[in-house]
Amino acid sequence: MWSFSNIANSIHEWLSNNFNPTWTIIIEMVIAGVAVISLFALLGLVLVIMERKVSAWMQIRLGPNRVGPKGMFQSLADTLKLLVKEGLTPGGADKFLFNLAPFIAMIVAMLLMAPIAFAKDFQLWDLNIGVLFVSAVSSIMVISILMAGWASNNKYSLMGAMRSGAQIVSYELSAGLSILAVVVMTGSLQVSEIIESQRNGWWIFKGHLPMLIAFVTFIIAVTAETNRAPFDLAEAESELTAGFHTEYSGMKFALFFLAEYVNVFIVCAIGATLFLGGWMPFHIGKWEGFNHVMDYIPSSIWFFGKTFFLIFLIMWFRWTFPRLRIDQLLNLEWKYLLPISMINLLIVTAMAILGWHF
Amino acid sequence: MEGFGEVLKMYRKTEIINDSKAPPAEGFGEADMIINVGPQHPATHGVLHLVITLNGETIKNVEPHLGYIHRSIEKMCESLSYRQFIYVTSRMDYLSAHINNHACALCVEQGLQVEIPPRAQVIRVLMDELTRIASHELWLGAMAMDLGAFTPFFHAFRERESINDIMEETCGARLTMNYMVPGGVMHDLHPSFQQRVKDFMQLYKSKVHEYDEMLTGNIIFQNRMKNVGVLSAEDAISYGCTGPTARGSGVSCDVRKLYPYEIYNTLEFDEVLETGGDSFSRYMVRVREMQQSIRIIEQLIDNIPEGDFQTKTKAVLKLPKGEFYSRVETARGELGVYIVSEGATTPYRIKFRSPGFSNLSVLNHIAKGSKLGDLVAMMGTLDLVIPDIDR
Amino acid sequence: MFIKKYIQEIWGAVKSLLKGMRRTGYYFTHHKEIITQQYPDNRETLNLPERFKGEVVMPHDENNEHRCTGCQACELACPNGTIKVIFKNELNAEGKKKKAIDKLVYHLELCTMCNLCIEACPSDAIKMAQTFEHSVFDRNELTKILNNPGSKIMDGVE
Amino acid sequence: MTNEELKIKLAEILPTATIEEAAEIGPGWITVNVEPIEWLAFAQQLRKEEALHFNFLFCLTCIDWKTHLTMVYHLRSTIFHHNIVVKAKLDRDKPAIETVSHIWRTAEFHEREVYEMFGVDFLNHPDLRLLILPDGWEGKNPMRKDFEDPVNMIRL
Repeated sequence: MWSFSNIANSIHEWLSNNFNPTWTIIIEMVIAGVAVISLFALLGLVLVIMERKVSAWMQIRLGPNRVGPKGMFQSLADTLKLLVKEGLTPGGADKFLFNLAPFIAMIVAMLLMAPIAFAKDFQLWDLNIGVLFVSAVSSIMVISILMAGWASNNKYSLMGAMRSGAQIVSYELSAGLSILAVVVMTGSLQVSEIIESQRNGWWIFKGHLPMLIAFVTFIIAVTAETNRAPFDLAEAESELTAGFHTEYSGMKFALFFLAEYVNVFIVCAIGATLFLGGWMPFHIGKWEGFNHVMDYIPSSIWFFGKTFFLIFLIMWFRWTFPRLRIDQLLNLEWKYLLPISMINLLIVTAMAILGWHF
Repeated sequence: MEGFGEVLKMYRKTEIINDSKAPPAEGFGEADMIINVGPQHPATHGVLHLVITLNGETIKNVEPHLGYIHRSIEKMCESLSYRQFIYVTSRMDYLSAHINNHACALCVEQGLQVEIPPRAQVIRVLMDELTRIASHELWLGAMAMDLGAFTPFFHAFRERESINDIMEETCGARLTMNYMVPGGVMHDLHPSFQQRVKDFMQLYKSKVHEYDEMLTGNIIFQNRMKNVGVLSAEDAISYGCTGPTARGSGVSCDVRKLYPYEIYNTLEFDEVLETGGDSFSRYMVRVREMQQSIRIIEQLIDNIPEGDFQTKTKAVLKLPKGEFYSRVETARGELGVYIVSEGATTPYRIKFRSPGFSNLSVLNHIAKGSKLGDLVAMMGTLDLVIPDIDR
Repeated sequence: MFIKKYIQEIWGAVKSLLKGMRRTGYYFTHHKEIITQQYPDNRETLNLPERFKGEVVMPHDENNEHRCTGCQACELACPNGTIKVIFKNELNAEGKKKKAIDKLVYHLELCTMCNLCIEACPSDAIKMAQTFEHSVFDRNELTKILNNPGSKIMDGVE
Repeated sequence: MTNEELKIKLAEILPTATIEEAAEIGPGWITVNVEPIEWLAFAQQLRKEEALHFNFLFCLTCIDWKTHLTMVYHLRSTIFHHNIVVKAKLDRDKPAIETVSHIWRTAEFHEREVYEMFGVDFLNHPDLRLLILPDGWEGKNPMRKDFEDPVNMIRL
């Protein structure tokens, strides 16, 4: 079976044979870095065109269809446009913070790539606290938004940043609690072990209703955490023009834009890993033939398929629902999601102890 | 939100941008700030400029600054003849341009004492109601977009476009039709008019439940609209609100019912009244009003009398000395046209009592104490069309 | 009791949201419902109704003759001063001097397509064309002369 | 209430006013001419009197007659649905009249508009500032007859 691990191993062997260990590690890091950056760019391009097409079809429009076949290269053209645009820094802005903010957003998004298993045995860094790492690092995202809002010297930006702060801090809780539900079931924080525990079935199926509730809570919470509609109060176009990135233009704006999409990808990848079995193929109990066919589909396709399904779900939300108000947003978290996910976690814990799952 | 206030206080010390010469609103506190919504802002749908005093997210005062699209149509009309000035009024409330023209034509006819042929009356009413539906469709989409739901905007445009196609075929233009002339209408109906209106009604009926699914029944939408911007009936009257804004508060003010013009007294339709007075009531009034308009069209579309579509009037119109006032129900409320004539070929003074101007004045009253996000819902349900306000 | 209400509330909310998602999902999968058009591509098939008010034109017949008598009714009817009639003196068949139009200047940039000039014209000399792509690089190009060079008034039009 | 009764009632309230019936304005609308000084008291009575109950000021404007200005108030009752027109003659050089914005709140905006367009001073108006004209507008009031716009598109 064709697998990424073979490629990675052969590269590693070739490097070890030709260079001393220090150089090997440096070169491998450079390769990984380049791979992540190119994945980044690719994801940006793919997700932007996907969002535009999804929104267009839901809005009974044709969507972009001029650049390339069926408009597939539209986002390349957009990128070109943004690249040649002037990156304006407003006069009263705090220049250092203003210019730093989009890069922090990018760095956070890149860091989050580390523990994600893209395919079988294809992972940058399988650290033993992978899930914890993800939820910890993703909180840094709010810093960049706050920074951008503050440094812009614009009241709209500031309000957007403040909203985003309140929002991310509160939704982090229920996202964390629903992640914990999986961790409790698995007994490990390591991403590879979580995936391995789903060899005989994905958690969303194995865990009965509580896991389904955890999954739904997770999706809602991460939608809020990535500032996507209906929780896009940080940008809230009709209220705050563009919220925290009102003053950004050109490539700096593009970085925020890209970071948003990459964040969406990452949270969906986490969701797919935790609840939908990561790269694990879909198996049904004792149907050996069916399971065998499923195994033939490469693991990377399984992973990306699940992730993109979740991304589509989040886009579906965005293009269907109106935006919440700030107090309703916090009500939803503190009155509904948090109590539900807490009780849910208790039930999951009881289930895990009593072994009430497949 | 204690910390929020603190941060804002710090921020406020750095710079206050306030282009208003207004004295700070009463009780302008340390932690308050002033933001300018507009003249370029996605939610104002035009060049409305609101100076908002905010405490955190809570609105303390809203002060509209008008005039960004003031063309002084009233002054312009003083130099235009009675045939010419009608087209200018299309540019006031451009979403119900047809009804604006209707008001002017009525006023001139009142002065000339001409009888309108029955066919022309029916055509006018049909066009009015189509315009009303088109206007409400656009409002529905734009308001949903203000609240963050982008998709209904395009769905609402689908229906609106089919009305625009009908208009284009019969009147020759999609938005500013200038179809009314003193004495009737400019052209006869297009031969395929009836069929296309029937097609449109079929389309409308097959799609109308979608808005209930996507907006009316949606829990987020309801939460955003209910108990937001509550306007009591007394305030609605005192502030001079008309149209769906006032009817949402239970004030009966439909000109078509109270002071019927053309053939409205022979038609069967209900004046839509809601008693809530909040944004959701105003929303429901407009949604239900569209159905009443469909009902009116259904009654008329198969019963268009034969005959002239225009009474022959003189080439140069002269109104007798005196004052004339006519009012119609536009999609936004009561539009009054007040002509003072000196017996010349041009009006001596024209006053347009535009519904938007009075409806806007209530904004500060209902917005006080609500959140910034609510302001958008309120502006949406007041259905402000800025050229109508500025004139 | 409280718990029951709480759950009912959540269930109702989720149901209403799912209804909306079903609607957008329907449109996502039904591409036949798409209403937008590919405008510059469908120029050939684009059908504008004959009453569409695009710009004022003066039809000429095959002998380069128009129907305009130069009565200035359109000029008077226009609310914006869009139309300007410029006269010249012309000798007719009997050698008498006769007033005729030299140029009918039409300012497209001022025109609001209100159709009042067409209504006012007693000899049906001008009409509305269905063109609508009026954008030009130079504003002066919008000032048009409606009668063809060397055109004459048709016989029998007074 | 019929027009006759209305006329009698109005004459009771304000004997000094001249009341005329102008058929062409609307179906039997009554025009009441009042002195500017009497206007405020008259307005209060129009609003308060049970039988009249003019609670809806639907149009407020001004006409420049070159020799004088006329304030025109269109009132109606949302209960009885009767309409009247109240007119008050103002001096052209120093026009001033009492505000009615505390009786009908809609007058606040309409009076601001008349203030900037005609230069009518509304006494005791809570917030008499420019509404439509840009801040710092100097020069004549645009809607007066002797105002010449320096830029006139049509006569270009």
